Amino acid sequence: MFKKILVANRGEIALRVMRTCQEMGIACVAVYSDADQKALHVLRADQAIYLGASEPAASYLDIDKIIAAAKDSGAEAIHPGYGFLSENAGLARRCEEEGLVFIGPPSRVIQNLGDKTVAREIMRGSGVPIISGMVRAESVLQILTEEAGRIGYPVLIKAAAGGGGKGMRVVHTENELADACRQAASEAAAAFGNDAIYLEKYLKRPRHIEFQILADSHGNIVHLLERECSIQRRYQKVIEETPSPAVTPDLRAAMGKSAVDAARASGYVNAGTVEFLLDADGKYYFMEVNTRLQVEHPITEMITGIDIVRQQIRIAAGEPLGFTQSDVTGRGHAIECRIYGEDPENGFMPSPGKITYLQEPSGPGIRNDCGIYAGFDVPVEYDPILSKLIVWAADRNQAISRMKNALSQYVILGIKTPVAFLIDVLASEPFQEGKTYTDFIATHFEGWRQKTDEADLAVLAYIIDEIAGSRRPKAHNKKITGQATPWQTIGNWRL
Amino acid sequence: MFKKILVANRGEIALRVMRTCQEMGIACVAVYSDADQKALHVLRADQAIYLGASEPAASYLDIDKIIAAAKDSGAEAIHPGYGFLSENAGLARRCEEEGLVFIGPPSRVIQNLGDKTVAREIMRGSGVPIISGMVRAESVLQILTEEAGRIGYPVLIKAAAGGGGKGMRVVHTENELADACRQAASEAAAAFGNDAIYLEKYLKRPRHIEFQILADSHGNIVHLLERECSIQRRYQKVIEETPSPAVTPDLRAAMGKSAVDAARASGYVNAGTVEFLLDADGKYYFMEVNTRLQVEHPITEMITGIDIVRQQIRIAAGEPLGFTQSDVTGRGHAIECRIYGEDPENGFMPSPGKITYLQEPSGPGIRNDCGIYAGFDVPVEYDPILSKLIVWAADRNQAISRMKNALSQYVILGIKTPVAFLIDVLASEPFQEGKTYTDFIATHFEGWRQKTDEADLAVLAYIIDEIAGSRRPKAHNKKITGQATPWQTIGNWRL
Amino acid sequence: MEYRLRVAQKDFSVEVEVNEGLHLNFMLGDKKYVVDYTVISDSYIHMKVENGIRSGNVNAFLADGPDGKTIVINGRSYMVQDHDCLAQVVQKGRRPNLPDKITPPMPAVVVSIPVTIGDRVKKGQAVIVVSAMKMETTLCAPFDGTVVKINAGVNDKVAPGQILVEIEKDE
Amino acid sequence: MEYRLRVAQKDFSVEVEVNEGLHLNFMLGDKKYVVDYTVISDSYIHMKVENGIRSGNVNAFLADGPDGKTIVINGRSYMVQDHDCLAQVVQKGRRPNLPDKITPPMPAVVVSIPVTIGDRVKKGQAVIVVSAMKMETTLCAPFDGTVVKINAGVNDKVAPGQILVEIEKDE
Repeated sequence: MFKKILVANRGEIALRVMRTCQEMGIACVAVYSDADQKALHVLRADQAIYLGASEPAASYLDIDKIIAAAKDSGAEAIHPGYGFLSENAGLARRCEEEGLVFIGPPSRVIQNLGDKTVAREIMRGSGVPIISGMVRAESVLQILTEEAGRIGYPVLIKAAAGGGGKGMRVVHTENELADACRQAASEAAAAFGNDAIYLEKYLKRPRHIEFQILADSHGNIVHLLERECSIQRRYQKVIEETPSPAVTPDLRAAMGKSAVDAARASGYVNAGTVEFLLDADGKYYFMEVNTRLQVEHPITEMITGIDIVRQQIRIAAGEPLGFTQSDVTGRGHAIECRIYGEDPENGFMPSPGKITYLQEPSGPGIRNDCGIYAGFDVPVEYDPILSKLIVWAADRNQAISRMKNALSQYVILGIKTPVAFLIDVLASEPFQEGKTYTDFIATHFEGWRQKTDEADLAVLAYIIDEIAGSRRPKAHNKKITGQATPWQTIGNWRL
Repeated sequence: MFKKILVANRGEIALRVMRTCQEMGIACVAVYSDADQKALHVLRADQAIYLGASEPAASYLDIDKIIAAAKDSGAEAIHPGYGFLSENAGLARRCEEEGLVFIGPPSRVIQNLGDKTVAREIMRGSGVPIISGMVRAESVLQILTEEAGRIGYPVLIKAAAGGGGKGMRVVHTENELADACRQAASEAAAAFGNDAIYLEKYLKRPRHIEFQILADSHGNIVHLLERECSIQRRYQKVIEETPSPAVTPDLRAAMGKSAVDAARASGYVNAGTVEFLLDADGKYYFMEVNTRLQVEHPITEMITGIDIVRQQIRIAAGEPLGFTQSDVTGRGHAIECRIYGEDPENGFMPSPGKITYLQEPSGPGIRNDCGIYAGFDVPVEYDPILSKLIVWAADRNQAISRMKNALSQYVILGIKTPVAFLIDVLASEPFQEGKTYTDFIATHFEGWRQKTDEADLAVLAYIIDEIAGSRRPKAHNKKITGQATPWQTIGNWRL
Repeated sequence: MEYRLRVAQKDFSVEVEVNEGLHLNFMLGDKKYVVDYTVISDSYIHMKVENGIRSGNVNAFLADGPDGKTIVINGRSYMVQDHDCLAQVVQKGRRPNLPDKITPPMPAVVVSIPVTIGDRVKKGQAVIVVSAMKMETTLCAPFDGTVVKINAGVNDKVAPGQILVEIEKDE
Repeated sequence: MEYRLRVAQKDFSVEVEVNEGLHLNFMLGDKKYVVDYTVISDSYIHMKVENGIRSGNVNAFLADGPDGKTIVINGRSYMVQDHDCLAQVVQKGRRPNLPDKITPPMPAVVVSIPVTIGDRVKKGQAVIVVSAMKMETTLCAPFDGTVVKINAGVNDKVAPGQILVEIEKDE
């Protein structure tokens, strides 16, 4: 087993990975940028190495610096987390070349599955259901038009190199196609440096269902059941749960088998996620494989009892899985809410800034994977995830109640968060009934505003705070903390 | 189902009970004494009722006041937690008389099982193995001497009304018997107002193994597997775990059946715990039934996925269990460490006082049932439990690692705690090998002192704190916080 | 004494009467509240609120901001502002609403500036792109005009209120 | 500059050299440490410690007490005292060790007082029982003598250092 691992990431996921490493007796090396000098992942690591300026390109995305940090610190393996370089075949390849272990699939697999048209071809060849659509990227409008006709409107334009909704467009009629393709290609070029687009059938009100898979280097592959991630805003997941209220045992078995087939067909090793769309008729279609640890992996851990990060590390060290599909069982129900630094009353606009107060929820069945603390300045440069609140309970209703209570105990002052929004989503009838489709937020929560029926209480608290006399430090004193140097306080010295 | 429940307790257990109530949509009424005006259970309740002075007799032990609080607030049921009135048949009886539901067994059952000699009689009649000993309490020395001869030395003197080690004495030879009986009787009289004592066989190096049971009012009884609680100091449990490293599947089945038999024989309803001693030969003996929620119930919740407080409330409301013994399965391993306010370097002396800083551990598989917060003044009047740190992991070794990491993240400043002691116990060879007997601490950790190999680091931190300039509020300013009245700050007003 | 406050576009006029200890009477319009409070920490006030119909515990968490206090109760966050201060703010022009100015809606980093000084721009034309937490926002010209000043460079950190590009309006 | 500190009955003599920024060199006896530090909060200092052999992150949490600072590192709690202050404490007689005086070992509540003024007591005889967190402790006469003063009543809260019962020693 490894003695030291470098975690090439930041925030809650770096902490999550480090926790398992430390439990395994593996030392952890953190890396950080200027903006993260006081970040929690730096404080909690056994060792921390400075990478460079705050821009991701100068720090967390700089492969050379990360390889050098691993070598300098004597780390034997690199865990990439999610985001940043986690699905970058280049980092995996460099590790292979430099004699470091990349905790993830081989570079070739990342590359193949990273190109959606190649991925579709692999799946088509191994009997995994794929949505009707084009086999390869295309730029000639006439061919795109013919393909759209063959597939049947509405069609979805997607970027071949894409992700996160960039370069995606829904086209309902042939008239709109030309403009939409042009816009999508230019957006894809800007986002991924690659303007390749393709078309596929657009499903109305699908659910996003994904299967966690684990594959070791000895040919053993299992899936760890499904996650439903249909509640999304701006193509980003907000609430995930497992089991899905829409997946029956038979469907689970079929989709699980497809996920394992997909992993086998692509030569997969390590943890990954096979994403499907599930339509109203119970038909499912392969979307893509995420070749990394997912943000929402904790809900799977909660119901299966399997530590996915531990399995990733064991697999990367060449160990066999040690269990089979029949050993994997789900117990109860788990839900995750992503706590972003954002303003749900204002189009989910980012809200970076200093956390002035933090009260984390706690109690039975509650896990808060958190990357912030009171006093931390949430940087403007990175992903807005502050933490992930995960609950487990015996069934879905209990899990919803537990999550609502946990959210109402969650206090983050200094920046905006979607806590009140999430409470309303969980309390809503369509959510409680499991009517969770990918258009859920657009359909039910467009233009959401927080209820104000308890505004009276805020008024009372304001006045009491005036009367009792706030002793909170004033903002303009902030700079002193943590910036004090010996020279400022030399009067205390005894020479 | 109830709409409102009064929780007749304080600290972490009151919070624990309230969490489940709130998840069930049941309003919670807290009660409090002078010392607990700012206690967390008061802050988190939906409503809080003042009972009286800090002495338990004037507040948490005053049955009249608690009944009145329940009636005034419109609560339909009372949850007694553990300690205080939880095993007081008088409170249960008053509830029965006043039309309130006592969330626990019927008063008659509490009374029978509370008298250890009556309890032994019940068990003997239903085939539950009991340790050889006397059937009833006795005060005539000659009879005691004869009984001791029959049982065989060493014998253990126990108080009939006892608990918590009070009135207990081990006697190795007949010479010591007379004095020991006198002392034990007088200690029992002082502690319980009842000097009745009896003798039983003293087991060398036993393990403390207990079974959680649930019995509904329809005659359904199940057990929720065992807990091992052998790590004790001053007859109080310090570390508990499940499953026990000493219990085989066959033994588990046998002991579990005895626990259910014990419950059935005593007419048990609600949650309870049947305690056994397990000797080196794998023989087990009934000790007593605790007719309440145990401190260590969370470890059972962690491995079975069953919320014991929810079941208590459902049973008290007359609902049937809804599951059978075969539905109860354990997954993984759970450990609890009790975090007392005490000084392990000084005979585990109590350490009340103000918490000046608190960092709670968090992460996957970690649950901290905590009754304190930074700024809270831990009262001198009550039980020293500050919190219970519980971890779950896939197996015992992983659970130990997780617990050690969690403990080393736990920072409580202002009072003394056994965190460093617990880390050393978990790291010790006998603990890791599962050689956990009730004399564990006396054998391996007598006169324990914290290692000082990292004292250098404390010296560095001290000097940096001097140089960087501590900006911590001085102790003599403390009184101002929370004591400000409008008159002190009248200058802020606009009239 | 009296307070005039604003929360969520609604104005509150509050009469407060101080009793002995930590016990207050409030009149919010025609609603009467009796409140006992405990200051738990600088950021946390616990209140026992009775309004004649029901009574209950309320935990309020507070932070100061330039425009008022942010108060979190039961998971919801309220911006509470004092009317008098609000008036001052408007007078002093601090943080006014600036629909006509090119300023980022949140703290951000400048990604690109597709115009240079002297460029003629049309209303709605992109003049600067900023990014916050991986979300890009394009700021556009509010009217036809000429770029006269650019106050930021690529990779600069910028904040709301800061004018990034100045445009002289066509007459 | 130099510090003389005491931790766990051990004395440390420390030479400190301040470099630019938050970078310090320490000599503890013959051991050399190079430390970069960050003040995370009033109670929390993060240190990057190198001692030539190994380097690593250390999180230290600090609280002030009357006799020194309590410092928690890796789950262990250290009481660190300054030598000069220690000397003062002994001189001023603050919190001296009082084996001959009847004073509680921890903050406690008085449970019972089985003696009255004028009682003659034997060495080891119980004179007052206190309770803290459900644990009772009996304080006994340190020598044969006569009870001359009782400074506490049942249910009183008492603290270490407070003399609860005064006994005049037999000549």
